[in-house]
Amino acid sequence: MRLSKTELILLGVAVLLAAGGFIAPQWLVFLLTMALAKAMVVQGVVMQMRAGLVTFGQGLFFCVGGYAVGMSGHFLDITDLAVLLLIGVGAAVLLAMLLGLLMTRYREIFFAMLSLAFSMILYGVLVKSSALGSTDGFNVKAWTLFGWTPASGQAPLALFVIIVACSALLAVLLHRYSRSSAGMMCEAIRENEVRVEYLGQSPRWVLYMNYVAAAAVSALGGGFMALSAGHIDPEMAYWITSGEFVFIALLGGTAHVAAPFIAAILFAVVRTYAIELVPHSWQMILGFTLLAIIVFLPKGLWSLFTGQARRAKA
Amino acid sequence: MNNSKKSMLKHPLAFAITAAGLALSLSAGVQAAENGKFRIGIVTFLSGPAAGPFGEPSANAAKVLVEGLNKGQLPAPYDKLGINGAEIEVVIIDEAGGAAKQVEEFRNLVQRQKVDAVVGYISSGDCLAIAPVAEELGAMTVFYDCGTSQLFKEDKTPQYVFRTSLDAAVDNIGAARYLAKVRPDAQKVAGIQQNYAWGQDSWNDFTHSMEQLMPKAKVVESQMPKVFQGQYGAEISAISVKRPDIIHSSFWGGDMEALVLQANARGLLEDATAVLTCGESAIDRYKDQAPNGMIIGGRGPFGAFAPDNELNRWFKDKYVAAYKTAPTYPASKMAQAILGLKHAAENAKVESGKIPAPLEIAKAFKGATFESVSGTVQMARAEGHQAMQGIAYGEYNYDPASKKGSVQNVIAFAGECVTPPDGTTALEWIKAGFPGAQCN
Amino acid sequence: MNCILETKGLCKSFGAVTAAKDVNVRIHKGEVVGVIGSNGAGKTTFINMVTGYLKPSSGEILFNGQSILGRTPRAITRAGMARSFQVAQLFPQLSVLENLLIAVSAAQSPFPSLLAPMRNASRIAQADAILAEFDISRWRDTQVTAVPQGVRKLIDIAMALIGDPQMLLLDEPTSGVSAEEKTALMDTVMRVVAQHQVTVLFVEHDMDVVRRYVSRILAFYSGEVLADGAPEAVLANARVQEFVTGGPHAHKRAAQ
Amino acid sequence: MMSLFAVLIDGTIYASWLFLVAAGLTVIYGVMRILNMAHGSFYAIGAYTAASLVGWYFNNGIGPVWAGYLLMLGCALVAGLIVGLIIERGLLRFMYGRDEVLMVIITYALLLVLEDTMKMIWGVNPYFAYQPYAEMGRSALAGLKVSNYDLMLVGVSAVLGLGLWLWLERTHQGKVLRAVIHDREVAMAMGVNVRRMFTLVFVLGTMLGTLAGALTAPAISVVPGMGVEIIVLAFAVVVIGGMGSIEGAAVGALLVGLSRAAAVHYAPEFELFVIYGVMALVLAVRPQGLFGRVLARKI
Repeated sequence: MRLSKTELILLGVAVLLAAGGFIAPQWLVFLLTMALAKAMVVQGVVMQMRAGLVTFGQGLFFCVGGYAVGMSGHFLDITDLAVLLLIGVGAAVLLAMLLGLLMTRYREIFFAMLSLAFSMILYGVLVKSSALGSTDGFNVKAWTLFGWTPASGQAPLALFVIIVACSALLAVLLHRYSRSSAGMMCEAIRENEVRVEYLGQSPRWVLYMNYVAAAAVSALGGGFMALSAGHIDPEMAYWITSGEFVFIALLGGTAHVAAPFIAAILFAVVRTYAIELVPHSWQMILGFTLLAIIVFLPKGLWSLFTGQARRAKA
Repeated sequence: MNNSKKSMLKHPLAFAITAAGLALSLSAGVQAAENGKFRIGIVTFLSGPAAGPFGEPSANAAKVLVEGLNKGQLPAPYDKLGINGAEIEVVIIDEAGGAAKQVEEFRNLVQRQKVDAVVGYISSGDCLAIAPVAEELGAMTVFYDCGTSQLFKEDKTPQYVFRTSLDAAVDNIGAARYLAKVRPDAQKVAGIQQNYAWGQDSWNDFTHSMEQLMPKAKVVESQMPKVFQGQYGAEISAISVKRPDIIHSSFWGGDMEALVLQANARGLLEDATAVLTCGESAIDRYKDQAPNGMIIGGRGPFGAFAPDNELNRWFKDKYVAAYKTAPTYPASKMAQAILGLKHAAENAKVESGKIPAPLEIAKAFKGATFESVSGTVQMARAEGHQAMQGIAYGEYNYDPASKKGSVQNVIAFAGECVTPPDGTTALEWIKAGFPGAQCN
Repeated sequence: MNCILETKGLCKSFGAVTAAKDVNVRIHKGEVVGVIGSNGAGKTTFINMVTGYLKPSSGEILFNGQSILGRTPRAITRAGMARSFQVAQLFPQLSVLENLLIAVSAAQSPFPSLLAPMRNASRIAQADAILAEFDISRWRDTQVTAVPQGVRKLIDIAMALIGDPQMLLLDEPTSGVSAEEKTALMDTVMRVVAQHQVTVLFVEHDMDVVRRYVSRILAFYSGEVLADGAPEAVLANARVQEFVTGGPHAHKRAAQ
Repeated sequence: MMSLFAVLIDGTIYASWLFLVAAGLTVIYGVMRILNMAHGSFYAIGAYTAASLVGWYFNNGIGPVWAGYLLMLGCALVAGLIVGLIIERGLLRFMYGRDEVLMVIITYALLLVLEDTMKMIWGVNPYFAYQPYAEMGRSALAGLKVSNYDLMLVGVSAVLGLGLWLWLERTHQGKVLRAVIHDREVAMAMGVNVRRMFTLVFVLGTMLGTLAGALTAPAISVVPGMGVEIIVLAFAVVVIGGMGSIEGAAVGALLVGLSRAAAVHYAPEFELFVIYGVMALVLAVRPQGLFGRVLARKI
């Protein structure tokens, strides 16, 4: 398989980032791990945004991924990271295949609200499940990888390297997806669904595929979140969590596969300092940031880097 | 635009990543300096519905106490400046945002802010998530409020994690014991809890305790409205039609105040006696909207139930002077956690002015007995990591002349009477009929 | 059998408004049929029904002798009947080439591939070829929002043609285009369409334009087919003159 | 029998409250196509304004009781007017014409900002202005004790709903508004000042939000975050009823209110799902909501 220049850069950055993990302070390594996990969920949001759909319920698959990982550890005694993540993704794909049948009938605000409703139903179910710790959630067991158990204190760094590798792979795949016929068809649907239909293509089928794929990607993020934070709770499915994903997606924009990663990292850095410096009004800072982006950078931070070029091209 | 002629560096992706990398390395460079001060990370709710009733009094208590400690104003045995002679510096963090975020912020506190200890956490979920991280990082951590029974069941061999607040089971065992003394004839019991772990666990502990202590009383209704719902009309009707004698609720904060107001306005609290395990936190706000005789608790000997000792008088005076209102139980609990930490650090046997290492503090904290605003605290459970204290309940009484609420008919139960022993969970202990309980 | 499209007793009403009343039409392979009628006469409704966008209240539609009633627009497109739109239906945020590439890709498979890039040499060649046919190659890399109205109409038709349909329905191909450009635009369209050997049915207001290209005219009035036949015969029809063209010389007056 | 009666009473009371909360949301969406996430914040602003002023009024015995009610309503309307004008004139009018979903996100940002602004103004301590609630006393309806204040809410809600409906359906201004709803461009071409209509409607929606907050304040303890809690609830009601429809919001509120009351009485464990369950069910059958209109795209 031949790699394009963009893909080479993505892989190169990943190698640098993973290497940087060995010299960076531990808190930064952890912050980046969490940011990358979130970025995966945001990728799911962005995939749907490219098709013109805004979901206020991507937390659903984030949560399913996380809980599948946590529950497999608890009830099935599975500790292998790869198996756990696969179970998480598999669970989300199954659910998405079912919900997708209904969801693909809806557009615009109705899609947003229905996705929110499903996410909140899962939240309600989890809150009711005292066996799963209700709102307190439960701790996720320590992971192993192909029989190897990371030494105490080394797990965060090891997980960081793994998530960087997965992110790089995901970035390459998503980059290809965004340029594939299916990916472009999503943009076409956003632009003009009737025309797509009259080209002989089924918009619902494309959206369905996209919905399921986005769910899988988001669940992967949820699984990583569970493994890195070591704890899961129903908050993952709460609509405010989903709102945050939309926030980060807008922050980065949909122009490039790297944008959600960069936006998620930036968001994590801004938020952690906002919480520390202005603990009483960090939400306000986030709000103003979001407004500023919508007003000045309607295509997200990415337009800072390419805006001029693209406009000139147009 | 001809892409192929661009050099690698001019590629927008490379440009973006370079920019992001620069920002990151800048942020990584910003680190707290080691300044010889004893740095404490305080984590409590600064936003959301828990901020008013819990977060703000807690943060205020920390400020009052730390200021007093840094000036050496506290009565003995806490008259030493700061902690072990080192000035205390506080970093306050908002607890809102869920457990995963709190784990991240906890790591930031320990690894970036280089705090010497973390005191905080109201939410049980947060405590559960933080405990293994604290153990992993070897960070001295004191939980001051969360009540989950799961904490030391999960963290089986705790080293750095301590809890100076009581297990939530204590609240409900205490409530049942109080009822058995003051309302032994009650026949019908109803409950209304917030629909989340706290409410579900509280109701479970309470009903099982009642089965043991008042076997004749039957549960006639159980309502679990959504947390922060605010409107309880339907729930109040549903409880009213069952005509209960006792209504148990573990509601807290705004929800509790709204429930009392609405239930009282509809006459429910005249026909039935309410038992509010967190009722004390609004004692200054009920005025005449709560009936006299309503049973309230303060989650331990805190707030209005705190004993009248020199330490508590000092704390109350300072708190009232600073914030024009008496400290409620969350404030007392925060003070207790910081005092426990100071006690341990100063008994860690390092020379004055030096900051002991976490392990040294932990060794001194384990099994310690220290004085607090709530009287003497024994770290007597979970192998010396969990505080054991008594609990008190009393009846609300409003004096229209002074427009002040107070508690009457206070009955205190000793720690040994309401706290499950090590090696058994609260629920097992309750179901077994409280074996080994020593009650006065 | 050279009848490609046949409708039998097609009816459609929107509440109290009747948009189609007992429409019976037979179109033969290779014909170029013009549809005329004033606004609201049911021309677009006819196209919408035939292509599956609207479901007729009653009646039957046969394409190549097979019923296509109740099929989706995409199924009908795949069966070989494509259409263009009154207002060009494009993907405005994408470039002209990308618009056509999407059409090429859609024509190739109903299941778009997930990882293989859409831009490949054969697709680009196909898109470039059709752009050249319509003589709009110079707009290839421009975003659609920056393309003039007339060119958009051509792109719209090009996208319909890419799937090699047997029949093409053009809904007012010259609407929104200035009077001077109309003839040139229609000449281009008809030239390409002829090369592709497609049966064409088009809706048009300008009688001069209609007369220039068609072999047959359908005149609609208030949901009914008023007249159907050779252009001269239909235009000479008294009822057509009264209800559609507005008198024997109306169109000439309008043109001046 | 008793509990069936109680379900009806409780359900109606809850529904009337839901309608109050949702009315402003649906009016703004109906005309402006803005699904206003900050609506909950308007509700909270109304509650805080009323609770702080009413508390001050009664605690200091400023004047007669009836004037306290007027103060409660008046201050909420003024607060709504000011906040609505600032937000519409200062921010939203620069955003018109943007994508519907982007408007949701703009109002989400607004919500974040308003939440902290409220914290700065009122702090985090609860406000407890119970006097208007307690003063009214209670009645016994067939053995069920009901707060008169709650019964009054039903009346207020009905009057408000009827008023809004009459305004939209029967007045000239209402007709103009419906023209804007139906086709913005045509309305503009007909000489309707759409901008002014937008300002009017947004301020009206804001005032409905603050009014709902003020009317709720005496029955609850006003705390930070209360606005965030009701947004999803209000959304659900509006989506069930059909977005932008007043009668839809009323029916949606009744549906949710009654099903919730029934759940509380007969199956308390399902109470948490009722709202989303009803919403998912209605949307599955009627994607546009009960009173929503489907606008087929013209091609």
